[in-house]
Amino acid sequence: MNVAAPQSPFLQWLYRGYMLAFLLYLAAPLFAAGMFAFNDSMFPALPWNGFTLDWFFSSTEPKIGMFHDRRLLRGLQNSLYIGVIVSALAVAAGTCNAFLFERKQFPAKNFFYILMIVPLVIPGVILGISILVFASMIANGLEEAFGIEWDFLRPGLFLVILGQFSFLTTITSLVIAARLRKFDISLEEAALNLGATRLRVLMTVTLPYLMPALFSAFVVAFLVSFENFNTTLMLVGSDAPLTITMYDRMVKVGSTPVLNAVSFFLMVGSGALALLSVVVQRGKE
Amino acid sequence: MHDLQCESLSKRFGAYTAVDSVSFDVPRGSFFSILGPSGCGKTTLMRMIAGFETPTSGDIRIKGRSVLSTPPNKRPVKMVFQHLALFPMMNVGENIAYGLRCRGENRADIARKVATVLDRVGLPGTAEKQVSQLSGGQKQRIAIARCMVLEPDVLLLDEPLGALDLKLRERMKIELKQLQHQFETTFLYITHDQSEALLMSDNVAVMNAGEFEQIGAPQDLYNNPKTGFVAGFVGDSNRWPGRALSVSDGKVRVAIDGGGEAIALAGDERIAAGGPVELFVRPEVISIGAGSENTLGGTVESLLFNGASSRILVRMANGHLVEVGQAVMDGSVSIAPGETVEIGWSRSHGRAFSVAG
Amino acid sequence: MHDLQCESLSKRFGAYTAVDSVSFDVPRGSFFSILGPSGCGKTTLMRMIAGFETPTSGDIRIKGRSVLSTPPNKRPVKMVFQHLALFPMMNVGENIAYGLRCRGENRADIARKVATVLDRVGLPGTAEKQVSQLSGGQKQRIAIARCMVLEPDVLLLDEPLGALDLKLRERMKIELKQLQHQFETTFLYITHDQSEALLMSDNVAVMNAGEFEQIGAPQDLYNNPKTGFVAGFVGDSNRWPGRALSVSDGKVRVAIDGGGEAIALAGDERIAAGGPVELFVRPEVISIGAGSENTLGGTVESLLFNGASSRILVRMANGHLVEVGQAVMDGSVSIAPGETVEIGWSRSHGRAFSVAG
Amino acid sequence: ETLRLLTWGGYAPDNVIKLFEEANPDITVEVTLSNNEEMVAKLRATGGAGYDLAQPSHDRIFAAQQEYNIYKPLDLSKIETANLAPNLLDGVKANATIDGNLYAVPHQWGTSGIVADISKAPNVKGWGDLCNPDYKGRTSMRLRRTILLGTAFSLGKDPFALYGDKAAYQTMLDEVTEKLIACKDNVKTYWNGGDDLSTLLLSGEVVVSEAWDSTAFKLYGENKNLVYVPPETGALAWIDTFVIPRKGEADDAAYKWINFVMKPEIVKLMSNSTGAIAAVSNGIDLLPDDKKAAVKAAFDEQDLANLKFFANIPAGLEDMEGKALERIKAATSN
Amino acid sequence: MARTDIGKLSLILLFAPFALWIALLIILPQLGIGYISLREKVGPGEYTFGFANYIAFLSEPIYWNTLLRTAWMSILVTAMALAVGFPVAYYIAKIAHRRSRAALFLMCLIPLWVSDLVRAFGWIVILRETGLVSSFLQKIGLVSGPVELLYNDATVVMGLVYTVVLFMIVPLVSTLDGMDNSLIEAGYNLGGSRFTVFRRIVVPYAMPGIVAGCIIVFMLTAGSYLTPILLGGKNSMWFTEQIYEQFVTRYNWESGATFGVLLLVFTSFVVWLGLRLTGQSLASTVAKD
Ligand SMILES: Nc1ncnc2c1ncn2[C@@H]1O[C@H](COP(=O)(O)OP(=O)(O)OP(=O)(O)O)[C@@H](O)[C@H]1O
Ligand SMILES: Nc1ncnc2c1ncn2[C@@H]1O[C@H](COP(=O)(O)OP(=O)(O)OP(=O)(O)O)[C@@H](O)[C@H]1O
Ligand SMILES: NCCCCNCCCN
Ligand SMILES: [Mg+2]
Ligand SMILES: [Mg+2]
Repeated sequence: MNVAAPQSPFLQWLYRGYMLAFLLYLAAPLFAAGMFAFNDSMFPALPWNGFTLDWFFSSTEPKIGMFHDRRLLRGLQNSLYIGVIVSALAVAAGTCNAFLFERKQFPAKNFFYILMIVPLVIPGVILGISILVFASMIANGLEEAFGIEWDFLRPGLFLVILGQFSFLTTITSLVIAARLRKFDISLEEAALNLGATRLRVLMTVTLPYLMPALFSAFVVAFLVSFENFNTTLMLVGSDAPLTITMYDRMVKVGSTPVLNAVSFFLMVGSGALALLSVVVQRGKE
Repeated sequence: MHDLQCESLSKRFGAYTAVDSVSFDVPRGSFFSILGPSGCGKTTLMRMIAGFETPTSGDIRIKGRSVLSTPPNKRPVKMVFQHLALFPMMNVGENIAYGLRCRGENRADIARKVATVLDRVGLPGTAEKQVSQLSGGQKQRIAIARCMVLEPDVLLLDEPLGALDLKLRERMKIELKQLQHQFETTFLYITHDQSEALLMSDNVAVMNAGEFEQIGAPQDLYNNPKTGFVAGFVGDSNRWPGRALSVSDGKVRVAIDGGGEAIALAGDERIAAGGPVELFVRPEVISIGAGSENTLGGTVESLLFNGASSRILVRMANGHLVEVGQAVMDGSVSIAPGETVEIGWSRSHGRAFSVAG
Repeated sequence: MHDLQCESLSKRFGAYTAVDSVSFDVPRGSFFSILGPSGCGKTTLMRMIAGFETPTSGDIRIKGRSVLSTPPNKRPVKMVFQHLALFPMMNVGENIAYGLRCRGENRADIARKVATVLDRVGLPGTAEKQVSQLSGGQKQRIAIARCMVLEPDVLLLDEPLGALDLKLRERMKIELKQLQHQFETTFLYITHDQSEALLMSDNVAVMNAGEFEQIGAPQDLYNNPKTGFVAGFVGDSNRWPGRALSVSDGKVRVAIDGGGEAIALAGDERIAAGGPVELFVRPEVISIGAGSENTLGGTVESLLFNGASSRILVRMANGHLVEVGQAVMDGSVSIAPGETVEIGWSRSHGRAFSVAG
Repeated sequence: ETLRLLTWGGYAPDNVIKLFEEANPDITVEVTLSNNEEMVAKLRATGGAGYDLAQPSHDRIFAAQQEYNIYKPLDLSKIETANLAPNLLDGVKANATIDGNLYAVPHQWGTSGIVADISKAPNVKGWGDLCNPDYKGRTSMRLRRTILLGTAFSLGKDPFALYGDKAAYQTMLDEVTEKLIACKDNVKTYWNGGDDLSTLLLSGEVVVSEAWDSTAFKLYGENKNLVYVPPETGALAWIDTFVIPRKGEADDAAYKWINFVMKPEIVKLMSNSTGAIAAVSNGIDLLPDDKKAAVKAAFDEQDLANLKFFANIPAGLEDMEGKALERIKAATSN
Repeated sequence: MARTDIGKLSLILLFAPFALWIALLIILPQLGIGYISLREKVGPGEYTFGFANYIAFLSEPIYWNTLLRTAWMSILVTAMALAVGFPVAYYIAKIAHRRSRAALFLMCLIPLWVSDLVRAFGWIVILRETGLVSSFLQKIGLVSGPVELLYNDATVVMGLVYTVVLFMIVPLVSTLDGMDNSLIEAGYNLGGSRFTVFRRIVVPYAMPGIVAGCIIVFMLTAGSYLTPILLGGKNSMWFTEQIYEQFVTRYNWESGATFGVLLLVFTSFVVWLGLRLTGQSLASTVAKD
């Protein structure tokens, strides 16, 4: 008997109903966004004009499918590029932070730990504007004082990567540190005791142990980077990632069902990726 | 010839002295235990030998050569950790092969040695198993195999049975001793469980607050403790505070606090008439009925039946509670709580130690 | 008068029967233990009494009244959980006051009762402490106080010492018994550790695979086990498989597998000449040297010194390993590994049970 | 070489890009969609870097350049000015010359006015009809400066005439603000871009709306009831221009693009995509037939004569307008 | 000796990336907007220092009204996310069977991996006047004409709850998961009613998770942009939108930076207050695992 559960059948039934309603609530907009990708119409709205895959594969006007839409593809490419770089950086920095806070003792550690968490609770827009402002201050300063032009400090891929990195690193640090905390330090000592060098211990014992966390931190960072809007919006230059491209398309051109097609594609893609990370995490535990 | 020698080894953490000038020698091939309560510095001592802590002073010699400047991964001592520290991301074979690989031995040799050592610990053919598929006792043996395959001069074991459950622990005690016989390697074993130390060791060092109180064979420690601490820590004992009335010929007459007198062996040299002492008497040497040499009166408080190690709790007239070991309580001896009884023991079974201050 | 009565209580989970038609009565004010190996259904039984599981069949009566239809928060039984389940977000006083508040008692009463019960468990003035500041033994006592303050008819304890370390467990055993005396409440105690059950209980039920094998006083179970399971589970015992040669007058002649013969008491009625049996002999009744009634030959394999409970391991000629209990190994008896010895015991100390199949 | 274009939705259709890239195989075109405010903001943030060609409207050049120095002077000799409609070129020149440097040339022009579904709202005349209670909950507008100006005209003011007098301009703005706040109840929602607007009108959710004529002409192709109505006070005319950002890195490609899209055959494709009229001499004739018809349906001669071209905003006024817009946005209604 | 040197060196090597990250991407940029916010524009390209931007904020009701509105709606969204999410988290952690638990949790997480934009877009498709719900209601005859469900505060709140509820559920599940059922059993055994057990045991136990969830949800909501803009329509002024407008539409970095500072200070204050009131700390809630 599960004492945590309601005992009367009526309440149990009611509770299940609530859960079902909740799951429907979660699924509804995704379903709607995905569904109209297959509507043979120029607008993502009813009436239903029949099933089509044109919004994915058609190459003729007016229905340019997403796989023939240069700008969407370019946005996708930018997103992938940004996502991979920023996730790799965030995982690397997160690993360092995890070791720093789990393994090292130093003055004011608690204070620094709070600092490490803080980016998570700064609104994304503010991170975006503050980095934009700061980078511009430096760029302007350099230009005025020395005539040096560091264009990478202007909105563009580099700043987008920095902006996303600034808060993703907190997430990766927490994920990796959580796993490192569970690491039994005597495993390292055992390896050392068995004759391994420090580097070898790191490569054969510690990192393999952290692998699932590194992997899921990477996936989480990648997905968050991929869908990030608020921070990116303030920092984006001419190489816009997919969410920004989609947004621009939505408010400046018109939402044909091609946007639904992209949404559907993203849902399937990120769903698969998230599932993969869970499976990997499970398998290793 | 000694495999391991420690000489005035000390370790201070800031102002706190965890290990205080400890010296001992472990002869080749023997089973040496360090027994002491939690926090007395056992692990710190072992970690210094393994090279994970740098001694504040003193020297560690293995096979006669000082290893102080040898880094931990070069020392010829291997260690079995309290929670074993088997590598979860490697299978059994890889765990065992790890040290050999670090040494750069070739594949064929490694495979052969792994197979041999698995055989010796009684787990042939398990090389492909995952660590998580092993039972607690099997893990234990793999942890030992992983060290033994490297043929260390000394094997260090830090409370390796601590994590096992009661029944398994009983079995592993016997098995560990047998493994040591088989490998003929020097074992340095740490524990806070006196029964483990007594059961398995050739020699036991009793450690207290960073210092060694006594080193000796198990029987020695049990029967001839040199300090009150050892008398109290090794085996069960009744312990009463009192005052020495007179000392002569290695015998002390003790006035027990609260009333009553007894004669006991003088445990140490510092006992002087009038000085405070503690009297130790083991339950199993006390019997119901007036003793030939020492007798005290009291009331039976309760009977603690526990088969062969049953006890009678007697509240003595002086207020102290005495455990009386009564081997079998099969109803043949009829004693009921509340009865007034006398208890007795022979003078050579009591031991008095001086109390500082 | 019985505080608690269970009648043919059963619990099935799907096809699996966790508790199988168990009946017992616990007299008022007594300490009743249920002893059994892990997974035998002890917790399930207790949860039925507390109301957290609904029995598949049978009845539970407290003070004569069936409580089957009483919800768990209305039953006059309180429970000390295995991991104590002290509320971590409340301090000690709030933990104890919880039940009183649920009853809606007034503040002054609650404060008084909390203070009183803290006194009685020997922790006066700790009401303001956080649970996490307490030691294991103190937590234990608070868990009991939290129940006792509600003056339950029956206190249920589910392996409450399981999480404590060895030394503390020893101490708490005695303390628990004393608390029960003090409160004069009926205790129903669950454990898989026979020494706990024997030491504290007035009556013990030995449980195996959902059924009760035997109910009796500790001495009873130890000295007169009714089944092989009880003989093996309660106290240490040597156990040899064999075959009954002849049965007469409550005595069995057993041919031990591998060689050797012995006479023992017939443990049950089903023993028949020619049938398979198991012979149980406790280590402490075996001595070195030919016995008057039963004698076997062997070689000393090793000496396990452990103070009062030292053992000699003898490998018998028939291949079995025998533990011989030799009370004191102070050097007075000189036996060395490798020696050939005879061991013996009296016929009334062995017990044979029939083996099914 | 890459040509990074910062422009309006529809101003760089795929087919035009394809043709351009075929004609100039060494150039790839990359497009970022934007609007006036964002274009200036982006270029300000980058100090004029990141893009090689941008397309703000003619009234957004002068002040932005003066204050932020984000554009590069154009070399008119590299532009085939012969193609351009002289009146528009002159107009832009007048607006976008600072210290003798010209910063912009015209690309397309059009107007802002009203679009109405004549089957449901047959009598729409001007800006004021957006607040007409007959269409309560069925009107829409874009909350930008255009609506301020339009509403000012509908209230009988001439905002461009007040440009010189800040105080008077503020008084006028206050009046307009009040009017638009009061009107908020009438408005279904504020649209943000051509898409919003199209969906709102095509779905019938909105029957009267402020609109760009270009979008309206596209809608006319879908639904002949959706007609562009130049307000009686005059449609507001804008000219979207070409400017080269100060740190543009592909000037040659930028000039190539400007000249390319002004070729008559390309103008046709472009106008088909944007709905706007190219700034070439025969711009209206180069519109696709359906849009030409839409223009004919919308404008008569008088309307064309009545066009009100946006004038350069003097520094400072923009802030005042911004505040007014914020006030309207933040006001609550039901 | 050499070992402590190695220790120091590795400490420095590990600390360097952390310090660079926090200093260059968090602290200095925040100081940067603080600095910009103190800059007063006196003419084209001319600035002095002062609090004019802050004074402008205070003296203009529409600005602080928007901030208050954002804060108050964020609190509402937080409370609703808690109300909606708690039963779900409780179900996942305490009621669902072992096996369905993981599946349920995963199902709950899937929307998390889809961008805000797609989710908002989905709601628009559903709720607009010509959307699914409106059509459905007309079809079954519940309403006679199309109904507009977009562009009102209720929809904004609903959409925001949707985007953030998962951040409430995740920490709740992880704390509730750590709660031993025997605490609940003990609660009943000692005489507690269902309500008492919930109020005095379950809720206090889940407090760190509740607070962590609330902080994250509040911050996300207050800092959100797309959902209020896309679903909110004409009345939905959101403070982030205000910031964006200042930066992008008004080219007014000075007041944009001021708003940024104010948003950060104000939301931090609300979080601090929440922590104070519940007796929790940032490190014990948000940073926990
Ligand atoms: N790195 C350290 N810094 C400071 N004090 C330490 C350190 N390591 C150990 N100590 C202290 O030294 C004392 C001895 O610790 P040690 O681990 O050696 O005890 P132990 O005998 O192994 O105990 P246990 O039986 O509980 O394992 C303890 O009081 C401990 O707190
Ligand atoms: N809710 C349940 N559903 C199915 N089987 C159960 C359930 N609860 C217990 N069991 C099974 O019933 C048997 C008895 O369990 P119980 O917990 O009573 O054992 P126990 O004697 O308390 O063991 P331990 O000493 O390990 O606590 C076990 O095999 C267990 O797997
Ligand atoms: N206020 C000037 C508006 C300029 C509009 N350009 C519109 C392009 C639409 N596709
Ligand atoms: Mg230790
Ligand atoms: Mg149990």
